[in-house]
Amino acid sequence: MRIVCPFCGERELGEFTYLGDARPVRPAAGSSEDEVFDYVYLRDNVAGPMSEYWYHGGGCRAWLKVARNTLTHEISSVEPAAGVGAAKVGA
Amino acid sequence: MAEFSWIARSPLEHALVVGAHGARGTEAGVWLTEIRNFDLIQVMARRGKTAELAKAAQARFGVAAPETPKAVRVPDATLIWSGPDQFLVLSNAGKHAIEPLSQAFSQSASLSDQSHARVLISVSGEKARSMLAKLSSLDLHPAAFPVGTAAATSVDHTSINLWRGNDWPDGQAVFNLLVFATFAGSLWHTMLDAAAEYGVDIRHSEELA
Amino acid sequence: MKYSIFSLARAAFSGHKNWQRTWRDASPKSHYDVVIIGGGGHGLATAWFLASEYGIRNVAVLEKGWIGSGNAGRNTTIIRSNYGLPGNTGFYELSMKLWERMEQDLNYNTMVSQRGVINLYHSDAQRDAYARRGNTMRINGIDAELLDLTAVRKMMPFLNFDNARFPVQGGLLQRRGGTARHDAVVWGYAHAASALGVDIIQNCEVTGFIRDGSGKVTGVETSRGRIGAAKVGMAVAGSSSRVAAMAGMRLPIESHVLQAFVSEAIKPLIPNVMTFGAGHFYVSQSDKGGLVFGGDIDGYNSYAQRGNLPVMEDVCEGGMALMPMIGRIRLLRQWGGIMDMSMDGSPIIDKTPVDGLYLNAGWCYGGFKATPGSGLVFAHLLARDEPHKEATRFRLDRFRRGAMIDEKGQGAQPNLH
Amino acid sequence: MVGPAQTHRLESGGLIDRAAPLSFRFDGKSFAGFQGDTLASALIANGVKLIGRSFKYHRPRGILTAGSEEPNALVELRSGARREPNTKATTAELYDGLEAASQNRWPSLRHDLMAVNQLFAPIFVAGFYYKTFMWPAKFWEAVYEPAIRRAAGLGRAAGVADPDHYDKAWAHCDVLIAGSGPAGLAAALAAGRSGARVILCEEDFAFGGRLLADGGTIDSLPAAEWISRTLAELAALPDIRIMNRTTLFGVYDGGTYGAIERVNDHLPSPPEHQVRQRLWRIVARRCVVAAGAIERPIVFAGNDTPGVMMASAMRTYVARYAAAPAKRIALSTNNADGWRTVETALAAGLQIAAVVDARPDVSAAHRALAAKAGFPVLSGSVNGVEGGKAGVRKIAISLTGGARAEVEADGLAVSGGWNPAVGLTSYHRGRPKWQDDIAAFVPDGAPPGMMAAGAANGAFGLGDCLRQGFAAGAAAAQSAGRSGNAGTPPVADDEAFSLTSLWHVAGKGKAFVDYQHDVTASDIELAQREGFESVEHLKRYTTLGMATDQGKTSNVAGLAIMATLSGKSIPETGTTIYRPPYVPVAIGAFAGHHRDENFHATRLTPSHHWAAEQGAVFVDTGLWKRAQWYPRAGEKDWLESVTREVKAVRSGVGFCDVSTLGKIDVHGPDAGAFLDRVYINTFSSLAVGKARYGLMLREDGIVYDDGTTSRLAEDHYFLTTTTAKAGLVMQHLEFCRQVLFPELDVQLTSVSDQWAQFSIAGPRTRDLLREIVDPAEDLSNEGFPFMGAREVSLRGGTRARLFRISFSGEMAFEISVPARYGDALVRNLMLAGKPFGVTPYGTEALGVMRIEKGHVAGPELNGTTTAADLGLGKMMSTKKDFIGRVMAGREALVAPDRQVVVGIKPTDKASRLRSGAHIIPKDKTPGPDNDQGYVTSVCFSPTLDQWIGLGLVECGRERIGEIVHTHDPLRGEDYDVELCSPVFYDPDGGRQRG
Repeated sequence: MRIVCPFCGERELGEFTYLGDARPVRPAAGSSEDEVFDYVYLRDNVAGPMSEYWYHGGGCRAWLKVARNTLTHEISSVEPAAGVGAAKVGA
Repeated sequence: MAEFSWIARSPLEHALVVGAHGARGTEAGVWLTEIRNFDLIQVMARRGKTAELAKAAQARFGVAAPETPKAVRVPDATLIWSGPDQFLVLSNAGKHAIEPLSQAFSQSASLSDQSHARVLISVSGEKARSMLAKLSSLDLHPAAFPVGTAAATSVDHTSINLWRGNDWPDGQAVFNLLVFATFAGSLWHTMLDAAAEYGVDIRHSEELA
Repeated sequence: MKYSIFSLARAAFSGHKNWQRTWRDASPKSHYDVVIIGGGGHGLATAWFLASEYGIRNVAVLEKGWIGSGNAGRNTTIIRSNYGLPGNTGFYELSMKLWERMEQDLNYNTMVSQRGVINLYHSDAQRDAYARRGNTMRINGIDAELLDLTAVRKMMPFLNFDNARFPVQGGLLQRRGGTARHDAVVWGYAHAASALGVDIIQNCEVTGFIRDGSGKVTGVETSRGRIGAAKVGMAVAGSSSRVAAMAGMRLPIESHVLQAFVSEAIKPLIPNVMTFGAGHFYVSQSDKGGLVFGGDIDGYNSYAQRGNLPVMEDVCEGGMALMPMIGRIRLLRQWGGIMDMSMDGSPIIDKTPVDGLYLNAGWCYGGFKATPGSGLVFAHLLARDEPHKEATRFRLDRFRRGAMIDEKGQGAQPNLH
Repeated sequence: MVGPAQTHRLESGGLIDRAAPLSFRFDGKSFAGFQGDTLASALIANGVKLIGRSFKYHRPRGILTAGSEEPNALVELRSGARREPNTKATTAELYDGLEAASQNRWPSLRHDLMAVNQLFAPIFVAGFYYKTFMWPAKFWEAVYEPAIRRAAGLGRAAGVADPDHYDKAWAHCDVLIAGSGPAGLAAALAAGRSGARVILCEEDFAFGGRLLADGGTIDSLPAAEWISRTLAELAALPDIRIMNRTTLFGVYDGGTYGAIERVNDHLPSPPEHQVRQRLWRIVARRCVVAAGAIERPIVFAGNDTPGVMMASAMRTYVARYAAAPAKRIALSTNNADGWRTVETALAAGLQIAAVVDARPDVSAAHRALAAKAGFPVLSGSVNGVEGGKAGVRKIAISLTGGARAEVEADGLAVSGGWNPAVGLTSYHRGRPKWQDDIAAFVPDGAPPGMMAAGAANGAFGLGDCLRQGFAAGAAAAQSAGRSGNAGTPPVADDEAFSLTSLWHVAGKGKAFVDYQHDVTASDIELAQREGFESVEHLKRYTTLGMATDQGKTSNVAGLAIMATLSGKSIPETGTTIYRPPYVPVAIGAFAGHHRDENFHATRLTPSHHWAAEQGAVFVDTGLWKRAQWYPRAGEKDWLESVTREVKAVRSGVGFCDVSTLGKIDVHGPDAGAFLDRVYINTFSSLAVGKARYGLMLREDGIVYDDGTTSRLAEDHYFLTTTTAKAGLVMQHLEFCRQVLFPELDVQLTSVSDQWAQFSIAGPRTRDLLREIVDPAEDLSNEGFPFMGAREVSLRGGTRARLFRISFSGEMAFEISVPARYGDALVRNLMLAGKPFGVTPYGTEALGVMRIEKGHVAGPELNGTTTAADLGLGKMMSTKKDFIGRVMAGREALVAPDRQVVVGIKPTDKASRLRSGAHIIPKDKTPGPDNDQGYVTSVCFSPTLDQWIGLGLVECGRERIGEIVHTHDPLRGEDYDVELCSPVFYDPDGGRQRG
């Protein structure tokens, strides 16, 4: 598999580390145990297009949101996680 | 009271043996040079400070900091892109060491001294690309990786920064690698193994190319 | 037809024209007491135990392709009961004991070969972790030995002892562990279950659940029509989340690809099953002569049933680091299976919140070795509506309660288990 | 010894170099051949027909093919540590001094006693072993299995370390081409002329594919001339890499391909500094598969007799190698292409015994040829072969209409049609589709970016191959963005191809489908009878297609026979899944450089070389080498050295390299707020110049990592991690920064390699430091109190960071200097510390002191313990959100009966403790119900003069003082121990604060 890092360009799989489903959002402080449980433990485990977190640890150290099909491994888009490129916020 | 000496020792001091290595008979296909004694500062923009950082870099170096994977040469330093919102400043003689740079970027960036964290190796020679193809998954073809291209990448599961410096006068490409100091000895042996079939010329230098 | 050397010799005289189907090719009936989704080892074993142990013979096993086409037919055939945590230890030993009598139980030679499983260690910390695990085994009445370097060297003189990056220091040995012929396990259960009246229905894909007004599951929709059932059991590891989704459930499971490899056949070289403690590699040699080996999962969610190069290289690097003698042996085939990776690395066998629907899932790396045990405890659950005593910790709500069974200590990140 | 003459070498012709004679040995006998031969062609030239024995029945086998699809002619090549079992003689290039031996026979190839298996053949049918060997149960491992294992397997592996080297490399291109036959070369021309970066891989050592044997005319040139002209044109293009001896074996995600280059397999051993083989990972925008087709056998009785050969192989040996597999040849064919063998043989002066053609219509031209050469053309099919070890003698024919005929011949060429090589195009589970006119599967559903051309795509005419190859090359270049002028395609005529399906001819005797695994047509019948009708069941039950030839010659015939038996069409029956690699690939090549000491990288600490000079014993900790202890002359074991080191620290001063800890600079205005969210305790309130111990949880509430963090400036913290988790914590913190809390203005940098860090500990620490640190720095308890942290100057001007933290329980500092000064620092510490008896200590002494002090480490932070389990529950802030806070509150994680950290000491001071022993209540018989925990860490405590340990014990904290039992059946050691406070040493902490 090769992932097009939005910063570095197309790179080989070995430079990246996988985390998992990027859809669940960490519940805000004060959320219930059930909400946090759902976030930490339950997965849609999609067979098909999935949004997931990958870390370009062997490259620019950006966390990426990768849209990838779990049936074909085809990648349709890659974008930085929210906090990457924060230097440009408000600029 | 004892007299102390504070000699800086390169992490490659033991691994690097100046001279010829590997296949003999013809001219060495690969030249490996460790460049010792440099300042290397990581500059990371703070949140929302891109414009200020650009201004500060312009003021300090006369050029904009690289925002894409490039290495930009100025007379007394090289600015090497190392990731989104960050770059490395490579220089020597202390002018762009951590303290002066901290002042220059105090409003716009966080700085971290990496001068001792890395080893700088320059690879050139006719077989430099063939040898690097055994280590790096990057496409180093001149069309894909022209002079001034930089990459944050990995070799042997270890992060490195790689950029192509100016060619030698004879047209040979020069690839510069910044590798983590504690991995350097091990990686050096891997590089020698990769290069051995081409014949290697090994040296070290105090001069930044 | 009873299988034996005598029946085989008799058949030889008639040119083997009299053999019958190994299992009946059944067509679906309209209703069963129990429908099991998934014609892999676990599903078929469950059916056989339902019929043989619990007297429930009106059972159908529904397989969307050919039986054994999932992970039962793609694993590295290792059996062992060297688990260290309460819940796993007893369960896998139950399974081990069933392996030891499987051939006689089923009248089918599944080639259970107790040639020993050794986990090599390369550091004091690993040794201590294995000691803890081995002692757990012994306390539970399971065989385990802690070997030092001398003993390992004697048993496997071909390992790299001289210039290894991570020298072998010893190993945890379970002599009763070993291998079994994976396909034969599937066929053996099919053979025996079919003989007891179980319907094995291939090319029958479940497309939905039939629910009554109260939400109870009363059957399944399939590519071969509606099939009613008093109870429905899922044994579809690799596809658990997809099938569960048809009943509106989300599971603490991710699907990941695990690759396996086999070399060309060579004369006997490796006597036992070995795992390399300093890299991702485990190996045994099949009776046919191929080295069967594997490593870790590829590490990202996948249903693609194929692997990728980096892990393949990683596994071969581990193999060469451990045994530099295999350098010239050629890798013949690679393939990938889809694993149910659960959030703590241990399986789930439980009733679901949906009445009438029962779950057997989340096997991670342990699925093949669990086959007979899984069949027995799942049959027990289906028959008695309460967990078998060796499966009381495999509950679905254990994650909610915080009672994880996490052998690797990696937490809720399935790709690290 | 001078070997026999090359009795079957033709006097002229061939692509061998007669000026370069080579000698070689097969089964100990010397033979001669030429440069350009394969082992197979050289054996043929010497009249050798018997090459090996089959897997199950040990039937004599010869050479069937001339390529990597060979099922029969497998040998052990080379000797000693370089012995390569199962090597195909058909692909092994001849070199001078080559040694090969037949395999799977005893005592010799001609007289193989295992051939007795043929007598049991009626019992040894497919799957017989599933039905027997079950009684008595113990006999499987004791008797049956060992016998089966010895009998099974083919060649013998060397059994000792492979002496050769391998490496791996990456390559990148626009267009990757598999195969250098007419389609491949045409594709390369088109792509290259268009300006594309091209890589062409050819499995053979010579380029040209079937052209090498079949010749032909292209662009009005003889094939050989066209090949060299084309290669020259390609060589002149700027970005074309042409690789021979290189097989493209797999396609992986994202346009990554695997190829194996046999760099030096054509030599006795690789030259110095060179590798044997190289694994290529090729990244290609587009791939043209021009891998050709594989001719398939017809299944009939005796079709495995030596001398029965694929028709294309037979003419390859004659035309390319000038070696005659037989002198009087019969042909059995069902298609027009088989006739080429007749033409080639006649041209070489060989005799044709007969052609048996299954087609209703043989062309007039072929009939005329037969008439001219004077051999019969029989309509029908071969249904039996007479012969044996010495080869074919007679061929039995079933004529159309039912009559029988016999023909005498010493060789039988067989052509059952051609199967396009659909492997590469099917590895992503694309299912090839059936094409009726050629009765073969052709590619369908190829992976993205891949297309097939030429024979690999079912095009069997030369002109068609060139057109398809050229068009594919041009299209591939274009879609990779190269739009140069491809010029005109090479031109050749198309031969007519006609075929009548013929898979299996009934007859008396064994008719082989899978030669290597001895799978016969009747095995397939049996499998069908027993319900193994699915092709995957068929494969698994009979082992059809699972041998080293990967079913290249057998799979399609097998499923065609199954289709007939089950009354289905071939496409309905379907194929098994195609799986890489396309040819078997040496495991060593996949490992490359990463073996022995190079398996993984090695990390060295800044003081490594100094420690090595001191004779330190090193331990592997992850990738690190760390000094474990520093033995001194006269010390009898490690324990004595470690005990000395501990005592020296506790009574004087010692130092230890702790540079392996992960070190992270946390910068930015929100750095404190950030740390508050990732640690269970609070850091925003930490004063500048102070350090604090912190504990991190995973989101599931379990402890992740610990370490000290210091505040060096308002907006700058310096965080340390454990050695084991350094990289993972960095990744986790980046996740928190970039994904979870993007609103915080914080920057992270790993500075692990920037700083050499040493722990200096013991009552005389301050005395030593005063020698090193600039006298202006205040190191007094007031000026630099416990948990202080600040930058200082060292004598000589070097800047350093000093942290007053203690892992040993002693008065201690950690000192950091830029890493290149680490070596100088240890030497200076030794110099300055001489008057105080300064003692370097290793990780063992470090561990002893942390256990004496009750600090938790790796064995306790095992991924299943909570903060409370470790006795650190009070650190959990209740005033803020942090990672893991909510899940840590789940019922089972706060249950009162959890196993928690306690101290353990034997009641008898002479007893030794061991990690991994379990805790059983005193006077209870060990069992699962009273297994209450285990010993996590142990050491011999010089301070207490006995073994002590830490353990995780059920309700441990409430049971302090209780005597329990450590149970260690693995090592047969059981002791009474007392549960105690984990802090064995200086419980009120006076020493570290003093």
